[in-house]
Amino acid sequence: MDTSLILQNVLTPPVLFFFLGVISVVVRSDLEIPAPLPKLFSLYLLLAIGFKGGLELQASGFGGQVIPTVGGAILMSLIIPIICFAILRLKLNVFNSAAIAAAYGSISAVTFITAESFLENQNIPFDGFMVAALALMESPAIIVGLLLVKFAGPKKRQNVKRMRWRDIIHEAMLNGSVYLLLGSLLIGFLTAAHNPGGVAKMQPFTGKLFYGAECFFLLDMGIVAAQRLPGLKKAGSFLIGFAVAMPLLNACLGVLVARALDLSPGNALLFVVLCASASYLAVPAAMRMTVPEARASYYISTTLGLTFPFNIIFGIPIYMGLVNKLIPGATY
Amino acid sequence: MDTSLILQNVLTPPVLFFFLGVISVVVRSDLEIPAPLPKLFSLYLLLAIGFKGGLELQASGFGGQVIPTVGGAILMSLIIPIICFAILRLKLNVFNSAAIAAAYGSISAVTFITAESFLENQNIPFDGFMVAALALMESPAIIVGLLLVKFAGPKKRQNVKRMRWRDIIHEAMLNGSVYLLLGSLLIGFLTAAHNPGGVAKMQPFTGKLFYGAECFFLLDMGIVAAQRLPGLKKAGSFLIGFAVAMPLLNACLGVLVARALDLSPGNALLFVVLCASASYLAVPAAMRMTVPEARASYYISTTLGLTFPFNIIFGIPIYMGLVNKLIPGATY
Amino acid sequence: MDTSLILQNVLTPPVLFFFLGVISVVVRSDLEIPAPLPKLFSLYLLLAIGFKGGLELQASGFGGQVIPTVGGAILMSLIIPIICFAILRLKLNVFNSAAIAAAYGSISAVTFITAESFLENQNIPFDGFMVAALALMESPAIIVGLLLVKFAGPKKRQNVKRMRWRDIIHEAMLNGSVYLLLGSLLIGFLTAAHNPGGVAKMQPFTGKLFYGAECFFLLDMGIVAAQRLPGLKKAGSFLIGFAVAMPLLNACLGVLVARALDLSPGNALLFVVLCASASYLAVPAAMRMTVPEARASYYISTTLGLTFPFNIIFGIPIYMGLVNKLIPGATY
Amino acid sequence: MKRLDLIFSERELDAMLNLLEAAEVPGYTVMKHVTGRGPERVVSEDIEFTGLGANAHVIVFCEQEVLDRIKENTYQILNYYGGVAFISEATPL
Amino acid sequence: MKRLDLIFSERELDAMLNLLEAAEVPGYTVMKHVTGRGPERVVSEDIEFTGLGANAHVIVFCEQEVLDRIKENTYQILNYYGGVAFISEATPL
Amino acid sequence: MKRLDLIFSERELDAMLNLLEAAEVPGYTVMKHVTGRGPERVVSEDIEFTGLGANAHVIVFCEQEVLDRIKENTYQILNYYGGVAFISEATPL
Ligand SMILES: Nc1ncnc2c1ncn2[C@@H]1O[C@H](COP(=O)(O)O)[C@@H](O)[C@H]1O
Ligand SMILES: Nc1ncnc2c1ncn2[C@@H]1O[C@H](COP(=O)(O)O)[C@@H](O)[C@H]1O
Ligand SMILES: Nc1ncnc2c1ncn2[C@@H]1O[C@H](COP(=O)(O)O)[C@@H](O)[C@H]1O
Ligand code: NA
Ligand code: NA
Ligand code: NA
Repeated sequence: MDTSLILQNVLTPPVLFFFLGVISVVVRSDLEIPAPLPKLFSLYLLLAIGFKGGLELQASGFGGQVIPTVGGAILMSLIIPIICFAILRLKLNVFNSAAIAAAYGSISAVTFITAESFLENQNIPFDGFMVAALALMESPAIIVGLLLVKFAGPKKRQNVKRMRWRDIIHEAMLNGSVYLLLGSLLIGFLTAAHNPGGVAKMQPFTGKLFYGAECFFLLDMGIVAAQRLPGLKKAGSFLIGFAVAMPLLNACLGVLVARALDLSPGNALLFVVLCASASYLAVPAAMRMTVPEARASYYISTTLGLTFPFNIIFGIPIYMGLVNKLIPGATY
Repeated sequence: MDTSLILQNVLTPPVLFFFLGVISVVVRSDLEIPAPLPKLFSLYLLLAIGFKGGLELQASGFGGQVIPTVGGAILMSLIIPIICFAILRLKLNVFNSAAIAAAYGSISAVTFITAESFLENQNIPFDGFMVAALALMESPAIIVGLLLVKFAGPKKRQNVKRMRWRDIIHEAMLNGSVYLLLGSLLIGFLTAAHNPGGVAKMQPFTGKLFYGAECFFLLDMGIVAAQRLPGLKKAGSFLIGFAVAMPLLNACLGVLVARALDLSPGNALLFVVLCASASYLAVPAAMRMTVPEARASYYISTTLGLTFPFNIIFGIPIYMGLVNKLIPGATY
Repeated sequence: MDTSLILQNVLTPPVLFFFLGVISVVVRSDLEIPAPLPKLFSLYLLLAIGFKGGLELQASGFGGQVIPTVGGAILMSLIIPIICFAILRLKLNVFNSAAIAAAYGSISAVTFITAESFLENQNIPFDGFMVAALALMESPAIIVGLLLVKFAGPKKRQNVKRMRWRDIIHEAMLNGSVYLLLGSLLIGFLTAAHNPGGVAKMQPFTGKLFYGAECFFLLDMGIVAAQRLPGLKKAGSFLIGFAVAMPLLNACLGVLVARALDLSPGNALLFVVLCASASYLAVPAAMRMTVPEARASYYISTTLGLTFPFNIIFGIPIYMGLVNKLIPGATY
Repeated sequence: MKRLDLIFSERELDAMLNLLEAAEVPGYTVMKHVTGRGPERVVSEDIEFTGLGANAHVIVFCEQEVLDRIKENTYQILNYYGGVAFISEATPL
Repeated sequence: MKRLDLIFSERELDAMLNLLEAAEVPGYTVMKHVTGRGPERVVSEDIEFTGLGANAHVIVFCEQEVLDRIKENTYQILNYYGGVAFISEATPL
Repeated sequence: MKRLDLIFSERELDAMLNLLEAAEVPGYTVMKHVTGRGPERVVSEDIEFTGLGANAHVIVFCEQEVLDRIKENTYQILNYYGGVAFISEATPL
């Protein structure tokens, strides 16, 4: 059954364009999406995801499962980095461990929307408030990562000014992508509440265009991910193993929490995907600034070069299988 | 009543995204829309505004109020710079006064479309031919500005080749943004007349997408406007006062002319907005080339840093209040 | 009749925006579409053309006229460069002749989509599988061009490593634009076959938006083409004549083959346009790398500066006239 | 040989290149979208959509005599519109 | 006069410019979207969407005394975040 | 130390960087989207969508001995595809 799910997942335009990007690097085509065009697509996706999430959050309100689910998600983004850190410390120093751990505690928005498309293809319903969970998982993971450096790291870091709480919060909350996502969520919420006409007028931009823009962005992500792979080889087999095993482990944790929260199968998959995915947007940018001792190539290669492709190709259908096994009512 | 209008105006996606941009600068988020992406949006908006204006001009024809309204608009773009110049000369030299005066005689396309969205939200009808007024107000203001330098300025300008009429006309008419706007207007007009099928095929691009692209652009405008504010502080309190008082004064003039022209409330608001808004596109570019003695930071900070935000947040609803008071038939 | 066809062709938004771009250069407006925005549009167009072609190829299958038509197109892309080479050798050296010949053997995707819009305007049906012909004409022309250099050129080229078959195939098949076009075709095909829901979700992006994006791109093409014209003047009257006469000659060949293949009028026009148009995307990029002895200004000025505008303004209606005369059933 | 670095507003680029061509420089290299601040403390930013544009950085490798030819005209542009011009030594690799 | 070339990550650009301003440089020029590789063999690429950004290249034409003023603080940034700083001779055209 | 400025077509960038890596340069900086004109009066423009691309400007700060190592191979690329290479003096800040 899983194989057919994988095939159904792979034969969708976004995933196929991702492959097209990967293959272009492998066969050494000179296909290139020059900067800053990828930035255009990532800004657009964040804006559109946030806006749509805000609309749906306004529709669902804060009752029912919303608060528990979002709370559970934040909890996961606090716990997962600590588990990751413990594992990574077996082989890596504090700085690298903390930076990678923060990335895995956080989320990947593109993995999330690929999972949403997957659910739509399978006609499995899910709730829009899950975007709120997504939006609120970046900051805690960054904070945990920085605290790990602060407390587990050497008392005196070379060349480094003392890290102040202010700086930590700033990096965690005001990072460009976190800020745009949260801001758009709020705008979507306000618009839905006070200006329904505005929602309709945004729809062609944030709604209709979304799938195609996602394909374009995944084409670029395929190129970038494939370019990261050699860096991963240099990082060694420990990190390669980590980049595949950790998502699976986090997914297992996630599905248990989802079960405890009594989520529907659709929401459960999205919850699991949030746990299993790793950030290559907000977290790397924050770590680059605050933990320059960590090697950027480590946290970029693992998240972007391996965990991201693994999740969108194999991960999502595997997690769906998990959900189908463990979540009651997921039999159809 | 005005307060509720202001609130209704503020709680729309474009204005909210503008705030999001402003706040990102205030809280020092690293949100950035890298060049040349803002250029993409400004080119798109000019093309779409022009094209739609052309369609509607073709539909309305040149009869009725079209010619008087456009004529009135051109007249305002000739008179306003002279008034502004007289006021600015109290404190500033000829070059700075002329450059700023030209900017306030000209218009801001984004303020105009925000006003259009405002009218749509309030279900107040307006006519498409107002875009023709918009398109034809840039050039005269530039010409007046350059003439003010020519005649009020020193006989012999340092390092400057004599300004020829040819150069003045060239800067006024062939400025990239004026050219694109006028050209798209013409293309819209021709297409509507000869190729109705083409109009329908353009609609998803120039029509449906517009509102979302406007939001994206206003996000960037918010960032840029907020970055301009410190420059304004340096410019001193005279210019700060000017940047708020002048739009109000111009709006009063505008509403009187609109009344004399017997415009409908919707058209009257757009007319007033054209008078009250100031250019940060065509005019600064033209002044930079022809009046380098003027300080760019003066005319950019006032128009972009203060007059623009003032207009889209407070101005539009205030002007609507004015229109409701002074324009007959505006009672609903 | 041809004059009315020309007028009908000219009075469409894409062609009008092309003129707007040309005129902006002529009147020295400072309208500019800064890099890499044109690249965004060209990537988008290739992706959308390919995807739509894939859908329609899946719908039509490989039976009927598909294989013969595509085969005929490939044949033309092998023969045309040889004819061009023979003519060009009258005045130019082997390197320049081969590079230009390859460009004329290949195709221009934008000319093709302009022809499609033309047919839609005239309500003349055509088949989606013609895109497959388009996609498969780039590589053979490049290969022939490189073989001409290899066999007709000097035994020992200065500073040049021996050209290996591998390199030739690589340049011909894995060129970024060829790769994206073929890849998107395949993705469209697979999506249509396995995931009809995905097709519907792509439609707003690849379908609805297309016409508008085409206009934007043609605006830029107009600017670039006009900037190329002076270069063409330097290239001399032989090349100027070639750039206009060769498309006509190739069109005549094309219409005969189209007649032999028994194509419908719509498909016949597209076939003729493929023969008559010249590449300014894949072929110049490939030639720049493999035949640096050829002057880039020659093959860019002829294809982009003259043949491209000639085709989209006069060529398409002229070829329609040809088709109407020579293809049975084309009387309506 | 000499290396000339010219930095000035993009809008004067055409005029400057014409001037260089007239002085028969052997070649030049242009970088656009450059920002900066000059002695008058005016920051030129890349707010391209305003049409103000950013700066351009032009590099010319040439002989001293070419520099002599362009010096005066260059200064006319730089004095009017702003911008800087510096020379350093350079030798071909 | 001297020409100072600074190359470092875009994310430190604000800090670096503040430092230059504090040292009262007469002006500076900034080029963004620059990529490269340093001695640690880490290639900084322009994968801007990750927020990692690319490098910035800053050029300052100034007197030696200005350089003396900025030297120490500059090195503090470069040592922490990486990047290079080189001086060469330059004379006004 | 020396500063090497290489300017050539973007399409040869990979080949050139491999060559620099092979010569074990301590680092390099790359600026893309550079345009220009060479002695053959062919203007390389940034009409990126044609795939012709623009030029790249590569800066290397290194010792003379590294330059000696790369000289020959560099010229092979520059002679074939065009482009220029100049050296000047540079000292670390
Ligand atoms: N001392 C300097 N060092 C480097 N760049 C400079 C310097 N002075 C001016 N510039 C550049 O030249 C541009 C124009 O300067 P200005 O002459 O002030 O208009 C500035 O925006 C900077 O990019
Ligand atoms: N030897 C060098 N020559 C030119 N650029 C360099 C050199 N070393 C470092 N860089 C630039 O400085 C950036 C930061 O280097 P790093 O100190 O390794 O982080 C690199 O990405 C390069 O762009
Ligand atoms: N004398 C020069 N000064 C500055 N840049 C040059 C010079 N000559 C050539 N270039 C650059 O090198 C590129 C390639 O030149 P070419 O060797 O003519 O193909 C040109 O496009 C310019 O960007
Ligand atoms: Na996670
Ligand atoms: Na005005
Ligand atoms: Na052809």
